[in-house]
Amino acid sequence: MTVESTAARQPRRSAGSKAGTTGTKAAGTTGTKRTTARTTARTAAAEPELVQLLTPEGERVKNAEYDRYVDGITPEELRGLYRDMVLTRRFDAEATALQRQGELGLWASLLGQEAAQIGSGRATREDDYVFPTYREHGVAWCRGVDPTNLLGMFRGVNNGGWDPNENNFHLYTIVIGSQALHATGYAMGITKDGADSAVIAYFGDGASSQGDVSEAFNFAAVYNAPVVFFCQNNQWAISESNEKQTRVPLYQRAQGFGFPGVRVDGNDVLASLAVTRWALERARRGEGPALIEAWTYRMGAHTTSDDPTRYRHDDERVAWEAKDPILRLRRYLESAHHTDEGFFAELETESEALGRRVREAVRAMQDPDHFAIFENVYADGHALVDEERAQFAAYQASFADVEGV
Amino acid sequence: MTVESTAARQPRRSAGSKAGTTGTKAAGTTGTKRTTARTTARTAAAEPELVQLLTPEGERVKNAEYDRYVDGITPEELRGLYRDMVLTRRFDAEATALQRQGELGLWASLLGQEAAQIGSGRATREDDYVFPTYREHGVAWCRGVDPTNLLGMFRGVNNGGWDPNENNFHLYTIVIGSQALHATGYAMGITKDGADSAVIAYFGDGASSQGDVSEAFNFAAVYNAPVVFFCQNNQWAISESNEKQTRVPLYQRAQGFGFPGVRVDGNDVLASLAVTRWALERARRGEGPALIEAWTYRMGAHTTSDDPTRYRHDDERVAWEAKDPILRLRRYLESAHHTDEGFFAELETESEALGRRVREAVRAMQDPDHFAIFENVYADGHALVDEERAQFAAYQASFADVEGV
Amino acid sequence: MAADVTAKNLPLAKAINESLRRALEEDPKVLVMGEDVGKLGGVFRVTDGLQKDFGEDRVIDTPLAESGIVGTAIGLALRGYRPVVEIQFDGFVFPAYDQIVTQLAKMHARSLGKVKLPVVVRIPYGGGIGAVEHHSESPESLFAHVSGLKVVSPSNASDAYWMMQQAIQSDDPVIYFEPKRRYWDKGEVSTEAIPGPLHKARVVREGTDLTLAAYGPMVKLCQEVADAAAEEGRSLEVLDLRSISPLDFDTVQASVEKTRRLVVVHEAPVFFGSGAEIAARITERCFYHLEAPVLRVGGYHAPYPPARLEEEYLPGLDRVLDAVDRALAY
Amino acid sequence: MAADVTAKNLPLAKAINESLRRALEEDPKVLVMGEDVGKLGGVFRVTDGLQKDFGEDRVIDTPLAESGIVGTAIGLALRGYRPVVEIQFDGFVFPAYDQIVTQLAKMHARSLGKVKLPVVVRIPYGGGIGAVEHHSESPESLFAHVSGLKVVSPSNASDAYWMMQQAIQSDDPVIYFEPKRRYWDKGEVSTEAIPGPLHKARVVREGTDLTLAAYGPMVKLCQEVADAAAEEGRSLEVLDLRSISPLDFDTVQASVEKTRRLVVVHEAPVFFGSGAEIAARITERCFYHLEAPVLRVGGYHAPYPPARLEEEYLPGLDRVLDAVDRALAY
Ligand SMILES: Cc1ncc(C[n+]2csc(CCOP(=O)(O)OP(=O)(O)O)c2C)c(N)n1
Ligand SMILES: Cc1ncc(C[n+]2csc(CCOP(=O)(O)OP(=O)(O)O)c2C)c(N)n1
Ligand SMILES: [Mg+2]
Ligand SMILES: [Mg+2]
Repeated sequence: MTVESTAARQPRRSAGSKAGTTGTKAAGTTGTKRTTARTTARTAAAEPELVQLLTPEGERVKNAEYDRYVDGITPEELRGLYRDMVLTRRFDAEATALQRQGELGLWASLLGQEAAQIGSGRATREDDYVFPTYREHGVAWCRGVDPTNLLGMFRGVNNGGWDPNENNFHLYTIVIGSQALHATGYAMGITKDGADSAVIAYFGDGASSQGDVSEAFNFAAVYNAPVVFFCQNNQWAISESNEKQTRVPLYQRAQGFGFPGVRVDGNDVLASLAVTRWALERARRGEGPALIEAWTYRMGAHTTSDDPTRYRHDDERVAWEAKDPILRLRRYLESAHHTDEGFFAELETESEALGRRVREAVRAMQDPDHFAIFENVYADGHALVDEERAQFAAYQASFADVEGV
Repeated sequence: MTVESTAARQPRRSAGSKAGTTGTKAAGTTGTKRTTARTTARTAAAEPELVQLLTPEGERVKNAEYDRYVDGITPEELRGLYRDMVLTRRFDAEATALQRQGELGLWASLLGQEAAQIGSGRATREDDYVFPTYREHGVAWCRGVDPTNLLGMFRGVNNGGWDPNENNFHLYTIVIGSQALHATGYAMGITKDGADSAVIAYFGDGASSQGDVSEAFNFAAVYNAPVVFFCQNNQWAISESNEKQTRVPLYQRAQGFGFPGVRVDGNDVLASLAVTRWALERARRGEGPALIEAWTYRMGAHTTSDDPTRYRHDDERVAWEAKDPILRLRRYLESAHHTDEGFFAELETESEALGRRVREAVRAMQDPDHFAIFENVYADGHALVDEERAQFAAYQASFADVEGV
Repeated sequence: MAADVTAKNLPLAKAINESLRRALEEDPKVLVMGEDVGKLGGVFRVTDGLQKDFGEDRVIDTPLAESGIVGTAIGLALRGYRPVVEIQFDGFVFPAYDQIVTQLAKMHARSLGKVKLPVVVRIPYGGGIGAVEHHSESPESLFAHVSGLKVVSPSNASDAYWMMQQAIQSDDPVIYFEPKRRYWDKGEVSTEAIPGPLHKARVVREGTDLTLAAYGPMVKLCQEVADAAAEEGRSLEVLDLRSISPLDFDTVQASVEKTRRLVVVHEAPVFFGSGAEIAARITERCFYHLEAPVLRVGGYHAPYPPARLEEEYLPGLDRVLDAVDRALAY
Repeated sequence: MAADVTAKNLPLAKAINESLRRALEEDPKVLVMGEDVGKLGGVFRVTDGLQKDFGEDRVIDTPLAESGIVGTAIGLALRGYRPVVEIQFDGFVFPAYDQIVTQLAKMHARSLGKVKLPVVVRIPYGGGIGAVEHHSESPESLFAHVSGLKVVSPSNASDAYWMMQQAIQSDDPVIYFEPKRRYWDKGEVSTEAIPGPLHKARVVREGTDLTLAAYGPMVKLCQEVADAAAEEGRSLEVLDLRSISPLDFDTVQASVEKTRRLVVVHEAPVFFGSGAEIAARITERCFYHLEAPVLRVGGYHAPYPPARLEEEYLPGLDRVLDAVDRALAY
């Protein structure tokens, strides 16, 4: 199965790109009696510039500030980014399919956000630490977390199926925004240790409204913590569009806390890589936090439980498909002659194998032992847990007796 | 007792003013291993301009933007502002004294913050609504709340001794930052009603760190709510100075949420009045929220329980005394010949009378009836409260029996 | 009772929807607020269609910030509104906990009765739907312990409808726990009925040997338990408590004085759960009547487990029957 | 016991201070964080002098944001630190409640044991000091109900010292409730002693007629009650529970099997309070031993009142004696 065929799950039109209009957001109205003033206020705010290195057509555009972060990139590395994105999308599609087949209880697809995740994920160093939300399957991939490990919580066999310290990739966090503070605290610890690694905290556009995220911004600024806040603005927080969450572009939030914010084209893997490298490097140099807003789009539903047709028009998705992150890099690779047919064919095989492996791994996943309920509630044990475990065992045993009769 | 004699509770030196250096804040260090980079980042941020209309010497300086908000001010109004500040300080000193005499359990003095509070309080219209912290005795005065009502909670006879709707002055809120959200919600209600009043929410520099305050900023921006956030930056949150709370000047926080922020000389009553009028008027016109940071100083202890000598040098207070809000207006009034000796003498008498009245009112305050514990827990009653009240009554009665024997 | 021509057969979620609709219609001060309550109609469709009919001004999609939602609802209530706020799932109420506990619950007392905060906080709660972490919890104890709040939980469509009407009409803040796994269960709702008091328990089924007390999602289970026990010749009385604060101890006491045995069932962990309070108080009230200690069946002192384990974690027919057997064995 | 030459006579607050100092000295990973814990040494001076001696890097004045404090402490713990965070007063823990309940409490289980969060949350709690609103509350039930947390409260200087040592050494998050009105009470602290287990209750005074169980600030009161009762010829056993989660029911059970009567005393409201759990469980364990129902003395279902009423609100000598009389009258 090729990239294209994976993507074909979503109808795709070849309508020409709307030429870099990603930064333009229509002014919203609130339904209050004061829409006039409101609209004025909104329109007055200058619309942000996106950092973009690859156009939707796959053309490499110059950027005085950020080029240097990807100048030395080799064709092989570029193919690597492409491969990462393709395999991530393949994995994601497989998980969506597995949910439909009843193998998973839920899936939160990253479809459309591959460039933001692979670009930023590949910018991290081994000793950096990543704090994801629940949608960073592409970042997990970059960190070397086995994709099948991500599926446990969606299958309902655990609440986090990997050791965060093995790949410096923290568990998925579902309570929106909480992990921004954990990331900041972790980064404060790096400073205390005198180490020169950095932390990256992922969250969504909706999450930006949570008090915890603002508190994290402030702690990070006050302690000059080496943490990069990476906000994937995928335009939607379930059914709520951006203007329900914020009056002005999110990257501007940072300034009020005393650190820089940048909006990057989140469908441009090269730009995402460059901007994240910039932010991580300055964090490692001791220059403190930065906020990156990756302007991207959630092409699928919020999760498999969601029905986006209730709140958004299909044209929107169609327009974003023209800016597809994978297509864009493919065009660039092809025009730069960085690839041959062999590459795509091999990747197709690899992709197919990954899909098979994921399917098989999920189907082989055992339900946890019932006693797992009582495991790991405490590190040092707890008398009541012991008592309840024993009662549970006796109760379970009583059935065995009955069945034994 | 004159203003001066009230103020004389604090040693006062006639050292010449440090000529408008209020805006300059030394860069702090964090004790991390990265102080160099940190200091750089701090120093790089431009130091803010204060809006000032009266210099510490009492000279009226021009301000192209804000003059218009006080252009029409009459000598009588100016004397009124002076009177407000003097009486507020007198009340505050009396309360501090009453605490020392054991009549109050605690007092949170506003000494030094009179201009910020009277200036902003006098900018409010009758139908505006005020959400204070626990230190807005001057604003309460402007709203017509009887000062003796403020003392109940500090004496320990109630948790709020006035009807908020009588003067559109909400109860004091002790949980830091909570009221910012109440103010925002109230302002959203004003919009829904199609009314053209506004809301002002007070909070401190420390409070700016609370998630609730950031959430309030965001809700206010998103709903374009007519609310003015008035942050009295009195330099200290108990023992923590500004740089423990924020990396950059607080008024800048607003911008990241999409509304304007202004720093005003909070020891300049005229500037505080002008800037608050500007903010309230634009809110009433439907132009949404604004943040005012009033740059001022808490001259006394955090509360009567606090010992500021443990964390700050006396020179700091001494330097700020040169910028005393009352002295400054007095100098201006005198140089402009807006007052005569009679005015000051009369005010002295009035001030003395207020002090007496407050003393007497406090001493006359009865302890609440024991059954007050059970009153007003619910509006519509609650079976358990009724049951416990009855048990309490029976228990109390059992002593009466014993004593009756 | 005569057949009620106005009765409709509605799923519990739809009953709440209709109750909200009626409140929005009858009182212009009623607002509905929360994440995704607008166009989406909430993740469970409880607010379906309301924004379309009442506008964005009254059915408000809020920013993703629970403290902000409850905090601004308090402000709106101070302005005279009656907000009904939705918390998307049980596990997401905690960012709002400070506003609920220190502000919403205490404002009436703090103001000596001058200020009323008629805010309803809707929380879909409980497990049994195979969800991921934070989506299956039962935190009602954490609210019942806090004075100034009222805490209720309907078990069926009719109660869901009427208790919501009454919660909105109440001048006190009401935490309204919705048994999410019963959202799709249908029941008769008469929109013309005259409902009983909001905080009164109901005898769902009369019995003589033992009382089962429950609320919300566990009432149905207890009815099934009573059916099963009946087959074994045991007559169980089932109480639907309906309200957790206040809790109608009189009805429980009357039942226990008759049956002399009590088992309390809830999904929340047993430790410091509702069952503890009921056991303590009923033991005090019925000390000489009880033939057995009050037994409790509920969740374990462990985080709500991943979905594949929830059946073992949740009280089920067998576990409740086991407790019934143990109580009857005294 | 032989006189301990290393014993010092310390106020409870100072005992905690010395315990923190020792932990900071012995383990470079221990941190102290909170509002005003630095130069000021905390509003109760519990952290007095620590920043001076260990630097701003280890004794950290934080921004005024409780969720931020606990949230970053979690991050620091993930990095290998052992933060001891201070919440300035009981009533101000609620902004951090979400981080405590959904993150701190659950991370170990969520990670299948891979991640440990050895965070201590210090909370000065309880009333009796004439304070304003939010400064006198006893929210321990709200933490005990939550699995993944341990909840303790010392009643005297020696326990304060040693339980803090053990809390810091624990790999689990510990909510450490400090009885603020006992901060100034002095007691012998032997810094060389070998302490008993953190979660074990202690028989403070032996007796035969009735057991009084308490923790934190109420232990001293119960000892006074026992004194007063002794004058009337009644022999009360007094238990210092020390730990609320886990709760040492074995020790309570052993005592009640002997005395056959139990009164539980705490400052927190009775409704859904610790007394409920103790009453429910002990009644179950000692059903045939109890001569009277377990009685509870605690706060009312009302907000902690203004200072001038707190004496009426708080359990006092007479109210506990009244409960003792009632229990003995069965
Ligand atoms: C505290 C909290 N409130 C509500 C939810 C329910 N919820 C899950 S995802 C989501 C929207 C998140 O939007 P965004 O931050 O933009 O991230 P995205 O899902 O778009 O990646 C909501 C409301 C939650 N998980 N946590
Ligand atoms: C949520 C919360 N945390 C802690 C406190 C304790 N506290 C009371 S006042 C204060 C400092 C407030 O500083 P600031 O906001 O600058 O206001 P100021 O007192 O200087 O006017 C603190 C930490 C509180 N009241 N509420
Ligand atoms: Mg989003
Ligand atoms: Mg301050």
